Amino acid sequence: MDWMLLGKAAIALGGPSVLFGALLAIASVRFKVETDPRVDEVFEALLGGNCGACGYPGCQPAAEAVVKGKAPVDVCVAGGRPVAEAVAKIMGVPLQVRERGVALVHCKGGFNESLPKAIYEGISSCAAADKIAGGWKACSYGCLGLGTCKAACPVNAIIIDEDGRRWVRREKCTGCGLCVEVCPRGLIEIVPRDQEVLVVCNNRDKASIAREVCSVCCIACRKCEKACPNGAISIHDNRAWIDYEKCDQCGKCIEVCPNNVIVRVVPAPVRRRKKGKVPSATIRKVERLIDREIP
Amino acid sequence: MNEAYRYFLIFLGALLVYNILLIRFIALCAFFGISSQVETSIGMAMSVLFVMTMATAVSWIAWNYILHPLGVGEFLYIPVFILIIAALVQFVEMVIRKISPPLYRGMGIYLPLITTNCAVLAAATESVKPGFLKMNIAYHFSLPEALIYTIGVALGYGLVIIMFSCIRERIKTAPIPHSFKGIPIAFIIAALLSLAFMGFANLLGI
Amino acid sequence: MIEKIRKLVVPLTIVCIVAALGLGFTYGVTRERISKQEKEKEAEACMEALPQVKTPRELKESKDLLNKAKKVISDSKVEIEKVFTSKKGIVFVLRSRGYGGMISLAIGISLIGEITGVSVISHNETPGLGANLENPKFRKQFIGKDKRSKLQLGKDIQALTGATFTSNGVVRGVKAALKIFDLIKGK
Amino acid sequence: MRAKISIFWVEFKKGFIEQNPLFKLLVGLCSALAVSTKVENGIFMGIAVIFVLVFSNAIIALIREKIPYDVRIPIFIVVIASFVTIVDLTLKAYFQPVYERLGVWIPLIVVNCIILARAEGFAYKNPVLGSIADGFGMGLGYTVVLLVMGVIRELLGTGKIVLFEKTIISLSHFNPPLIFIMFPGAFITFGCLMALLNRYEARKKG
Repeated sequence: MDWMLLGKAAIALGGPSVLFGALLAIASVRFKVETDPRVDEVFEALLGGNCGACGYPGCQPAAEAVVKGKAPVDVCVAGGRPVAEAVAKIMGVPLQVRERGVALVHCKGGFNESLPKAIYEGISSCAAADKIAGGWKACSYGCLGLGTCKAACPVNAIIIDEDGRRWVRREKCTGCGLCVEVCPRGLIEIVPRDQEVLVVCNNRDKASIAREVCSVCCIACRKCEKACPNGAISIHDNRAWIDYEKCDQCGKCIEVCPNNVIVRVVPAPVRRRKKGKVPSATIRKVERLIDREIP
Repeated sequence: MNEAYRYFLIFLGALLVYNILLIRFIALCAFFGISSQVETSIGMAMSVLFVMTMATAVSWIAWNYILHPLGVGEFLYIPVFILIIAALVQFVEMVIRKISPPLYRGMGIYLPLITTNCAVLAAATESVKPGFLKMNIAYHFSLPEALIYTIGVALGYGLVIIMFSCIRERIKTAPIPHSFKGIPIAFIIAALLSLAFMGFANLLGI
Repeated sequence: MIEKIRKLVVPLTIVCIVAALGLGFTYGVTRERISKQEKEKEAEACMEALPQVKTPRELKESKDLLNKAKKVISDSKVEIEKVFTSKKGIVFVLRSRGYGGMISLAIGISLIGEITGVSVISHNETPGLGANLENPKFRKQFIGKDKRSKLQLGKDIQALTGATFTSNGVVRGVKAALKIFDLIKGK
Repeated sequence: MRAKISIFWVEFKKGFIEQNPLFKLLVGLCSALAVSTKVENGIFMGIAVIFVLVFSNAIIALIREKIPYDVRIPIFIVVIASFVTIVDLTLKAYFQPVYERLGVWIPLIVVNCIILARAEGFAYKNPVLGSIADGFGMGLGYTVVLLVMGVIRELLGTGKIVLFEKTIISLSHFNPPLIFIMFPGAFITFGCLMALLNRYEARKKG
């Protein structure tokens, strides 16, 4: 055995290690940045995908914001309740589940209801389609149905069916609002989760124009406004608006609406699968369209 | 050979002909994660340039004044260099965090990623053990040559990652087969870019 | 401060020293085998290049000739490493630039200045293309060539398919060996 | 005992399937793309990576309570580098031809992101047995991908598969597209494999 070699090896690796160890030690004292140890703990608890759905540039800034008290403990949208519980435990505060809203697309018109004015064959992006001559739809307010919101959704809560209509799976939607930002027509709104009666049209043209381009649009007829016992509905910009604070969801407006623009959205009943029985593709498809409208 | 011309050849070879990402396949790990946005790519490219230059300088000194004279370079170069890189990266992170928070926000968050960036170790090793990367440069680098070489490598890394992220940002709206969306199409782009970079082979006889 | 330094430095240094000792030990165990293997490989290649030589003992490394050779070599893409002499001829061990890096070659030249063989010690060429230089068919083309041969790719020498850089590298090495032989043979 | 075995199995399976380092975590790409030109390379590289992963995970899990937080990365990386050097020297001494082909990728196992990521993310927080299982599963997941890519690339690129100097499969009347064994081929193969996996998973989900 070559003892000299071993000694030299120990010096060659040990020397730098002493040097750099000391360097790091000095740096960790001299350049210490006061950080709350909870930041790291919270960071560990978050989902760690850096998805940005919470509105912070990444999980680390979000964790810092939570510890500083700037963000609530349920900041992690994608992580949902389990993560919120873990964060609340670290922060030592009781978890108050802030009821998150749910996304709503303010347009009901699919291919069958809303008239096209041109055939669009460009890239599959609403923003691009919107830029070309104001979109392919005759209605200049309606949904273009190319699925930019669907692509933006981190939890796959948005579905576009064969008729070009949009559905939001309410049980999946976390109300993060990423879809709101990407919609070039500003059709998506985060509404309170317990709000069931909703206006699903954003057309602000006069009735005469609106009626020509779409069979399911708001024509500002004011019937709902009159029918509402609480004065929760108002008409401006040629469409109906519901004040969610005042609305008691009685559904009288739904009955009078001539174009079925006001609808009640209810969660579909949860079906229980029998063990060992895998539903066929078609059945599963139906199941996915969880939110149905009751006109 | 003219001194300046030799420097130029070393630089060009590192930058294009033996591009560290597309021809040598080094440092791909963080590449696909980072390159989805132009902004992060620029941050990463800058941090790589900074860390790589520093790591090479220190490794060069360690090799020529410690490892080689002691005759233990043959089996200790990996631990020593990687120790140097890891410690340096951590040190720089601490210092930047304290001294300049804006710089830290722009660059600091990429620093931990760089410890495991193969490019830094590879460039540091190449500059003292020629032939490590099969760079066709058959002599020992002097310190300025090592630095020029490293800067070339780092700029080559930056060039590709920024170019690549621009392409990826544009391709986000393109109609791509569903299965290929996201990372798989990025690999296909990388293949095409790699083909293009193969065209630099034997440029100026490097 | 001192406490902190002690707390960080001691574990790091202990780990490093243990690692260094372990590696030193492994190196001590493997070193001889590595150098033996390298020598064997080189000797085998040299014997293949100069088939008249039957045992490695007949080959003698000549530092003197190596220094002379280094002086006369003019091609920057070729680097001469060793020169072996024997009663039957000379073997040059040199590295020439290929596509994937330096190709390490052993080139045997008989006393009358004819190539007796070219063998590859190590290379890093593309598998399936440049790596075909391991194929004896390609290398046998050089046997019998001397300084008068032009060694043009495509005419005298059939290049490897799809691997012009590699073929060029080998040809360049052979040319350099012939040139060195020519310049130093008188001395 | 049974509990221990089941922990072992869970950690093992996780690395192998659910969190396959290459396809799911996108780490360790560099070496996987570079050495998968031959099936044989894949086997040796896989063994080397498994060896380093298992032993470094075990050692780190063993001493994890003694490692101060501030120098954990340098310590991890020195431990890893030591095992890598052991592999490096052993291959050099006993498997010379393989060593030459794998070349730079053996030393670069040090910076293979899989290993440091597992050391920091798993072994630093978990006991020895689980860490070994984790290392083994991750390493095996890596190896399997390497082998699959090796088979595709070698078969398509050279028209035959040669394993330990024996031709296993040979496609006659087949003019192999060389691109598969060159650099872009690696990207293309990997991108397509990933797309296939995406498609399979999308199908499974319905």
